[in-house]
Amino acid sequence: MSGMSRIVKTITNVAFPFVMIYGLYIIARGHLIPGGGFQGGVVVASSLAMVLVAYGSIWIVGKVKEKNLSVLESLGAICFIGLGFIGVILILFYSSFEGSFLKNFLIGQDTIPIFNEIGKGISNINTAGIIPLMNFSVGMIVIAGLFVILLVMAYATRIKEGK
Amino acid sequence: MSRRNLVAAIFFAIVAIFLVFGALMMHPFGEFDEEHYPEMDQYIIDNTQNETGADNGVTGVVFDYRGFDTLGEATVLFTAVAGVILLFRRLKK
Amino acid sequence: MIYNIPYIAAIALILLGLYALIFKRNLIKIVIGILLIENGVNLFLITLAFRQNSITPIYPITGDKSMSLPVPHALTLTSIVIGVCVLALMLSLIVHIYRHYGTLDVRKIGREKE
Amino acid sequence: MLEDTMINIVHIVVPILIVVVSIYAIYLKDLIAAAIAVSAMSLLLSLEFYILQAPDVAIAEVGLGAFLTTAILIIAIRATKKEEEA
Repeated sequence: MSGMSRIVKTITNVAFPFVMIYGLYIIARGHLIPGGGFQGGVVVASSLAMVLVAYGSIWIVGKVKEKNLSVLESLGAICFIGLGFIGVILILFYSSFEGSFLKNFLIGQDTIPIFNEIGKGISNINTAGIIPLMNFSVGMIVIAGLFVILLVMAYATRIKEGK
Repeated sequence: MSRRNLVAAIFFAIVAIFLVFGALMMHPFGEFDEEHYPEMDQYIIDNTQNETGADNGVTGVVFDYRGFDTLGEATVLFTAVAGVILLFRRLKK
Repeated sequence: MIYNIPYIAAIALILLGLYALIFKRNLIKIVIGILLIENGVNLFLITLAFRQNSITPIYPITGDKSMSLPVPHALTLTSIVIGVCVLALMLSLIVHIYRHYGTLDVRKIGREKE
Repeated sequence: MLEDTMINIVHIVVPILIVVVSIYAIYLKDLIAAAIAVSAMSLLLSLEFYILQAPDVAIAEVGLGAFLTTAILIIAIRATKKEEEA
């Protein structure tokens, strides 16, 4: 789809940063307020889709390579599974550790001495162990996946010009 | 009305009757008596701040108590992206 | 009886989706029917999670109110994301079917080459 | 007291509106109009989720259901026919 008129492009330029920062805020504070990885990723993907509709898919494909988005999605999945397996691997080093897959190993521990004190004053942002890290990895998966789906479908069914 | 539409209409009527009776026989909206008391949810509500450290109970359930569900959901999203790219690969150029 | 209205709305959504799935012949209308069934099931799960005079399951709690149940919320969250993935795959297949057969009518697909 | 009465009225009105809009989504012959009806149905459904004390699900539904579903549906309808025959 080719681009839309000048009014739509101007309003998209104004509204795009606010929507994107709101989505990242939802991801970062997902364990304290309503939100999380899925919801924030969906909001960020909505802002990217707004740019896609306003400027046209041919312009976007010139700027963003599809392979880079695939790398981002794979990175998110590897982070998620890796965080799950750390809970199993820690059994080998600490014999008194009761671990399992997807074990929340950062909560209620004293092996890393100062970790739970970081960010105590800033409205308790570091209270949930590995849940914020999992929010970030799931957010990466959702952003890259939904944007790749929209981009590939819009570019493959574009209206061919001069035909 | 052909024979196929007649059979489909009969099937639709049977399913509709069962679903409507099921909706009318549910327990009243928003009230839980002793028979339907949600023990598992009450345990999660009472303990989610001690066991997971998250204030938001839904995030605690999604990423800690039911982490395998989230893993499966990520797998489904990955497979859907792979399927869409595979289907439109030939049409791109 | 009057307070069972969300249950009845969920059942009505499921029945409307089933009607579109059985009696419509356009493929995109069938996809819209599947969307309606999905939203009806989501509404049913959220309705089961509601408790009278409750707040959302987020601390801190104020007063002597109870919380609504968190597990159906998590299940619905997973279900919504999976629904969009399935929708994208179905529509990709429908675009391919239209390019191959030139129609979206269910009765005419597959009978052109005879 | 007034607040409880208002919430009860909203609990009755919003599901009826959801069912009416979904009937339009089935009935309309123009497929783009049907897609817009699905979008409106998702928006009202997210309002209903918010009243039923589930704001997490409401955020996800208003992003996915009312925006991305409509975008994917309109992309697919533009690549195929825009009218439903007979």
